[in-house]
Amino acid sequence: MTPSLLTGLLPEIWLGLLFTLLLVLDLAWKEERSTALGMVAAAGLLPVFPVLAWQAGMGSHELLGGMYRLDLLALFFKGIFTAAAILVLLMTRELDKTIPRGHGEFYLLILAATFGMFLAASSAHFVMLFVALELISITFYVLTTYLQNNVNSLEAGMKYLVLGSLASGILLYGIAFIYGATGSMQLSRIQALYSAGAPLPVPLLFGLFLVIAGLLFKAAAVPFHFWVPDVYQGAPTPVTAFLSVGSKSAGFLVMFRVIQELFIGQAAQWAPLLAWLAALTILYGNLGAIPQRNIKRLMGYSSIGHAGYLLIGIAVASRLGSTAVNFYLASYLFTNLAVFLVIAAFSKVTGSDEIKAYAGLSKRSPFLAAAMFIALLSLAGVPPMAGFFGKFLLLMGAVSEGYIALALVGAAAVVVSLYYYLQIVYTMYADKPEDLSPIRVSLPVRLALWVCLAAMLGLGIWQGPLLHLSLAAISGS
Amino acid sequence: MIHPALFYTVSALTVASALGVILARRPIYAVLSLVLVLFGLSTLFVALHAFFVAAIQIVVYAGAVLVLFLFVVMLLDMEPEALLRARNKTMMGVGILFGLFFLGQLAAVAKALPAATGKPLPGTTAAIGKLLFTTYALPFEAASLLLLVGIIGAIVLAKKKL
Amino acid sequence: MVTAAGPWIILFAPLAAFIGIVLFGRKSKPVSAGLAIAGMVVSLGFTLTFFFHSLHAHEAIETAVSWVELPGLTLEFGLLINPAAILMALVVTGVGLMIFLYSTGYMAEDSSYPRYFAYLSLFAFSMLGIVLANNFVTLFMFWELVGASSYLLIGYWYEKPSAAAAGKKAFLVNRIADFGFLIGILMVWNLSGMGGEARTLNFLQLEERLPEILHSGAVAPGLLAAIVLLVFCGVLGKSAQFPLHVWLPDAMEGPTPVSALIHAATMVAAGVYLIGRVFFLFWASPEALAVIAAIGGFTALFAASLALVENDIKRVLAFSTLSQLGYMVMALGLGGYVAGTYHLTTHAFFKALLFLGAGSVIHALHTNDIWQMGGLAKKMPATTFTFLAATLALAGIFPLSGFWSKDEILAVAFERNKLLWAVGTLSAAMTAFYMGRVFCVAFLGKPRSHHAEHAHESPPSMTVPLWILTVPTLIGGFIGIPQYLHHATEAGLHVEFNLFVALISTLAAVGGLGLAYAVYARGARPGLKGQELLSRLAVPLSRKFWVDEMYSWINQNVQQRFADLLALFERFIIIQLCVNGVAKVTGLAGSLLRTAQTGKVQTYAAMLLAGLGFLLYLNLK
Amino acid sequence: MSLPPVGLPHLIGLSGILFVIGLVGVLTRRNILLILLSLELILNAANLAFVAFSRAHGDLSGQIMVFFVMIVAAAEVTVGLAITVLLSRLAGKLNADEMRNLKW
Amino acid sequence: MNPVTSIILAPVIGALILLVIPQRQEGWIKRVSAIATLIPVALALWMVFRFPVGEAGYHWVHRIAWLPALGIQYQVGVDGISLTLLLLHTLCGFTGVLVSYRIKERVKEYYLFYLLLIGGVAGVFASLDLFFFYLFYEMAVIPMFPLIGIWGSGEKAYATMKLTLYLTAGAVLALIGLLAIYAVSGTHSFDLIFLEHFLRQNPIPGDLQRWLFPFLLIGFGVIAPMWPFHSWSPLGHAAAPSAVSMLHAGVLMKLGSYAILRVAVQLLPEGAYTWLPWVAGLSIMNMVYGGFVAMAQKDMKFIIGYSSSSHMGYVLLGIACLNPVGLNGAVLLMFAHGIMTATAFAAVGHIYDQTHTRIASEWGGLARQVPFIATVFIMAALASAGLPGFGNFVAELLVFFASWNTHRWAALASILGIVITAFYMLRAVSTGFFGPLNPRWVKLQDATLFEKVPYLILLAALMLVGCWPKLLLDMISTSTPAVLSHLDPLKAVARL
Repeated sequence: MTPSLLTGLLPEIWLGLLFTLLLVLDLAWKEERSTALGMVAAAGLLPVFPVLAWQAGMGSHELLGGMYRLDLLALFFKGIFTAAAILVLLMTRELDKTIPRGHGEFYLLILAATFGMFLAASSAHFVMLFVALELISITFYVLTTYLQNNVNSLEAGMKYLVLGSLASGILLYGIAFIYGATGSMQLSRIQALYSAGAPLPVPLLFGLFLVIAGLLFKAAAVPFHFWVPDVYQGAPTPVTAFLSVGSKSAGFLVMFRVIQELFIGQAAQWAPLLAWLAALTILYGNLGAIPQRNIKRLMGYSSIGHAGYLLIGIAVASRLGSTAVNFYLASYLFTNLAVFLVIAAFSKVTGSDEIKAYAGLSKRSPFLAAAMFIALLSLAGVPPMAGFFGKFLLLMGAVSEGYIALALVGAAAVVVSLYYYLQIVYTMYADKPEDLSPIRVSLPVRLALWVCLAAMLGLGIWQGPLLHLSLAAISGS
Repeated sequence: MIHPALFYTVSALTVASALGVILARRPIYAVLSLVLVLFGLSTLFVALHAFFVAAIQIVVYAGAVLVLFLFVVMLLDMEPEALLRARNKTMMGVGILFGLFFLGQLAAVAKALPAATGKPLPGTTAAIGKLLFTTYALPFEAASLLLLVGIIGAIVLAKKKL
Repeated sequence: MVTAAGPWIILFAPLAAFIGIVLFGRKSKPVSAGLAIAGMVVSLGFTLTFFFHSLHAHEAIETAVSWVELPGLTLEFGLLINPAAILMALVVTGVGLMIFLYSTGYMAEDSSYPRYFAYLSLFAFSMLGIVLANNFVTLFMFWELVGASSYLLIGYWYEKPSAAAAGKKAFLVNRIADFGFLIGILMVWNLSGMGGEARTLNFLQLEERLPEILHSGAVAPGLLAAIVLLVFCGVLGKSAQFPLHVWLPDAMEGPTPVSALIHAATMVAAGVYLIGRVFFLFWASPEALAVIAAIGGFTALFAASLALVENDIKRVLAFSTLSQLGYMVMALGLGGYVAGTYHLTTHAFFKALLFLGAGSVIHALHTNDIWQMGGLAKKMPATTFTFLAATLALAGIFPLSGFWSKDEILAVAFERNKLLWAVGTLSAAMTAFYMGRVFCVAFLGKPRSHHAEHAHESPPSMTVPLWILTVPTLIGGFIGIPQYLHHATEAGLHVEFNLFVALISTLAAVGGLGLAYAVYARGARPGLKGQELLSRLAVPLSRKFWVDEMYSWINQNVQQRFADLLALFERFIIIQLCVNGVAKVTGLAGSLLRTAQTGKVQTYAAMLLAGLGFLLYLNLK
Repeated sequence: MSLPPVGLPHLIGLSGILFVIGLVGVLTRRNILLILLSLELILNAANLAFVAFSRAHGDLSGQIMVFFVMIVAAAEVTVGLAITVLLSRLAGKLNADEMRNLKW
Repeated sequence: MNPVTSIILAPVIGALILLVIPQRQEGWIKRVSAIATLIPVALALWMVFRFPVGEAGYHWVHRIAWLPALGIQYQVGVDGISLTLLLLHTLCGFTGVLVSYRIKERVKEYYLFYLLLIGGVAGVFASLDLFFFYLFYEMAVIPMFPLIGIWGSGEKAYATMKLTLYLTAGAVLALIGLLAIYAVSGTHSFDLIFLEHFLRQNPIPGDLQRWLFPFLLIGFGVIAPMWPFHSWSPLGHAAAPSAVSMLHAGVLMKLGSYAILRVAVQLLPEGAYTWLPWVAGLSIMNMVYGGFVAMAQKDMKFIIGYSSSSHMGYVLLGIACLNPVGLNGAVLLMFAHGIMTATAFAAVGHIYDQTHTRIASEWGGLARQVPFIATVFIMAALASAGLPGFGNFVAELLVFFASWNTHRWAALASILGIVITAFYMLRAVSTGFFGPLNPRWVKLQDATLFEKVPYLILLAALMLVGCWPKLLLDMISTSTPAVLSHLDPLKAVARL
């Protein structure tokens, strides 16, 4: 069926309504109850899934004069964003105490960022894209700085703001040149201009690389990654988590839209560069993570490493590679959120993010330790966890396109990453704790963790459904 | 497109003011230099038939955004920054080097730009407004949310008590 | 009874006994001894039926099952019965049975008696396997098993470090020898295929093919000699020929019946038996035979000289065994297949008798030192008499069994190589001397210790086997063993009785005994003049020519140093440098990379721009 | 005095100069507020490019983009200034290179 | 239910059941584990008895379409080679559970990881799909980390990390090789059976094979462990708890050589021709170097550990011969050595649990105090030294025969190797078990009747095979021709 404006935009409309509802409730409810708003928001996001599923049957369409695109890729990523938002909202429960004030607004901002991601997923026009990306970015600037009394949080926010705005400026400048070279900012129209194999004119290429640079910044790839460790460490844990899955996914999605969809025929002009960057990013992230002592900072470096893996999928410029990116992002979502859920639950009780504080966690909370163990293994890409299959697909894509050296770098980095992940595991399981008091985990976090665990194992063992979704998302676009 | 005399005069002024933004020791001078830049650009916009944009450049940008800057400068009572030569020379070097390189690239790019094809289409308020409320309705809505986020953010962050 | 199953029963009866003891007899002395003896009786019985059968039917009986069957390699597990095998099996089961019986008395007080009998049965099984095997691989398997069971038996009193060490030494020396043996087997295997047929290790097939292959000229004489000498390596180990003789004297740490069984009658004879078994192969390479004969002769003389000054009764016998084995090897090396095997048989009886006699003495006196004995003739008449009979047989006094077999060897030597004959005769004289010395010191004169004064004759379970073994010792020369053996192989040299040689050797024997009697007979004691003289002259003898010292030096300073060196290499080069080095470098790279993360936002911006510039430069230049 | 006619390259050149000046400002100014100002320069450089291209192509979407950029800039500045105020309140300093708790 | 799938699933299901058993119900935890590992033994034995000797190809194949889009299917089955190794694995797995009954600390987690490990390893041997092959391969590596890290001893932190990283490094390297085969063959299928047939008709170009082979060789060689990538293994053995050492040395190391055989040699025969002579050369280092290093060790587990890596050289040599005898020898040796080394580790573990030292010279005279364990250890030592009657002898003999005419020097080294083995093994026995009893250990407990069971099972298996190798050889030799059938017939002539 052909979607109307209402049915096509239904998820966004629902999100807008939810936003409004929250705004009203925040004003109506007393401060003490405002923490419940997060649960309301999480529950309110749940209906998005069936809506997305329903929309999946509609086929690909452009709405609003080519501003908005409804296709499977967009829906796939909206699913990812929704899931991420729900889990982050559940995680926020653990942080109620640390956030000094403005709980209601916190949830509002998360919803706003989600809204931005939705728009980014569906945007078919550079104007739309820019606004959506800025909506995401600016929301995250605020969220990162949310712990007003915490110098680190402020510093992180400042750095993110400065560097993020710089990247936005570069991105914007790039868009200008694409516009200048093609005379349009409509993606489908630009796509139609160049047939496969035709070389891109210099101005377009110039603009394209500036845009790529701006997007690589979001994706946290070398050499645009410098903000990542600092911001990850300084930001409130749920924000870091959302940043690592939501914002990063958005970056890759847009990169896919802009590079892959538009210029797949000219892959020879950009793919080698991305392959190099992928290798560098993988190495940088994984090597830099080795000496880290703070788990959030370590996750920052790890996140850089994963961005490198994902870049492989873009660089190989094949269906397999793109499928792999989709699969990887979906599995990475649950995996990474599981880690951050544990971090949040742990630091709520102990107040520490230092890795050595995790000593003996398996005795203090077997559940948290086990969840962390499984999640770290999944991050490292060990079967039967979901992370494994994602990496498998990426390496498969690389090898299939003849990027053997790149695949070797990726493979070597698996070993390095296993080293620092397993250091944490060893600390949790084999080291003696200083404090033996058990760690209590609140129900929402417990629930979220179970979801993540189920997803990690489920997607890792029964890869079929997600694989087909990932594949369909590529084919349908 | 534009009369050369106008263009060169305005650009010289604009570039000079832009340099003022990054060189002025006193923050207040820097802000005011930026206002000059905005005015210069607005002039060019008009010359390029982008009337609506030129208008809001003055009204919104210079009139609101930069005033905000001024408020903060006043509020925080900022001290003048150190002299140029006391600043980080490496940074300066990197910046200038990159700048020269970038401009070099840009020169090559500019040469390859397609010749102007379209006939001038005046960017009047009516024309822009019509587009904004039809084709660009969704970004427009998103922009409103963006502003809302900015407001919420500013309040949550900077206000001492909520 | 002479059926296809017969050989299997001979072989497996002791194994069944072993398994029975392990399963049911671990706690009970009578059950374990009973099972072991029953196993031997069954084997002996079946061997005897084969023996009587073979008296009128000379053809070999072969029976085999396919053990490994792969494309290109077929290995059988099979048995081959021919006169030599029957004779050897008779020795093993007959002497073995006597020793088993004797052990029930000798070991009566031992706490792990069942273990002892289990080991004995295992050993008997392995030894019979060597005797009966029809191909090299089966033989090699039992060869190794014999090594292992002797390891267990020598180290039976494992709590004594010297016993444990001796067992280990025996096994290891044999292992070194087997290194060559195994290579030899592999080369034989290749050799067998040179005629174009599928390769085989079966003795009969080899014997059949060898002439053809040699005739075709495909095999260089040097290669053949190498093959033979490699196979002979195995003999060097098992039969303790120089330079691998070192394990045998130490092996005396085991219980005395074990020494009798392993180090007199059976295991050490296995090497000689092996040469006989594949004599067709050895016979084909005269060059190799010459080397073998020389080694045998040298060992005979060398070991005899060591025995001259030894004071431990068992060690004297051990050196004597070495010397006699050297004799046999020399005989075979000279081509005297019958002579060598003949001596092997008679020696088995009288040397076992000597060991058991010595055991009887040790059992009574709890010492091995002959200078702690003396005057036992009156107190232990049965032991004395049987020991004397065996001594005389060993010395080669007419008409005891040793005379005939030794004489045959010397006759062969006389015919083939006068130098070796002289060596043989000299060692015969020395043999007579040291045996005379032992007998005189231990049994004659007055008791020289408290224990010797109160010694009693051993129980019948020990003396009866002595008496039984005396019989073949006395009459072994008249029962037609050489004639019987002629049926076994065509190869080899046949010589007639040579009166001159017999006279000379008898003179040597009598002379040796007489000298010994003259020096030691009357109340001999350690401080005696002759003894003193001899040992002072013979420091090298008492140190056994430092061969042991040399080996242990090599073991400690070459082998172990090399191992330590490699261990250091492993630790520092492989692990520290290569493995940990990679890890260190990786970690270091990480630490270096993180320094880019200065914390200054503008540095970040600058690097971001530098990266962007590089990116643009690469793509737009 | 006859100047060559002003075309697209000139405008792009001006925009590029402004862009670069903005970048240098971001790198060299120490005060966060002034860094934000430099960022505004960058955005304006882009705006000029958009308008120039819009004119060249005879297409209004470039001008609409400028409109949205202004909104974005406004929001960004709001948040940026809030952070600046917060920093001066909490840390008492506004120099970007002095804030380096988070490093390595 | 397909027996092969059941072998893989039984331990995994056992692990799931363990999840719901409370930690304090140790009895039930152990019982469930024992049953979950006993079922595979029974199934493996059943298949061994029912194995259609002489019928080449895979049997009891179980196939489920998994990801058809990528050419991935769940496909398991056995041939003579893999069934032999499955039997080995199930035996070691079951006896390992029994040996682990002494574990006191965190019993539930221990058995959980242990069962997962068992399931993973079984999966590798049974997989007939390259994807699942790799999946199980890595799954088998990871449980080792906590098993050694938590329940291990000595330098466990270093050992477990080194082991995991090393094996993973090998695995990912091999993965790239596997993916390359997938890509290069053009079949877009991971189906091993299909690939075998397809590549027999349409071999990958020789140059490409020579490029790809090292990936698989080194990748799998790390776990084999091929010199110089062996150093993880003795250390890992030493630090691991007994049952894990058993499984690790007994089974895990065989994964590497099995994979080389099954994947590398079978799919890349040209590559095998070029590279296997090098492997034969390296195997010399394994055998001789490993033996000498073992000779310099003082710690019992290190002695056995280096001995293991030394003896795996024989397996590599057997494979490098590329003839039926060598392959049979290699597979048989994998079985025999696995059982033997498991026995030895179990015995050492039994003593270590009470003495808390593994330095042989600190033991002394234990044969008096723990006669059963001593006997077991001596038997294992003799088996390792190649005593007839134990499976090792037959297998090593086959390797000698196979390599004598193909790799003469390596054959000599291998024969020298068993001499060296005898040296250090007997010395270990002498120092540890013979001589007067060290008075510190008068309270040492010998194995109880129950504790004897695993040893008896293992030794019985070892001797059965040693005395009657045809039990397994018939099965193995049914399947070896398939491995060699890819080889160029001209080159395959007379390689024996």
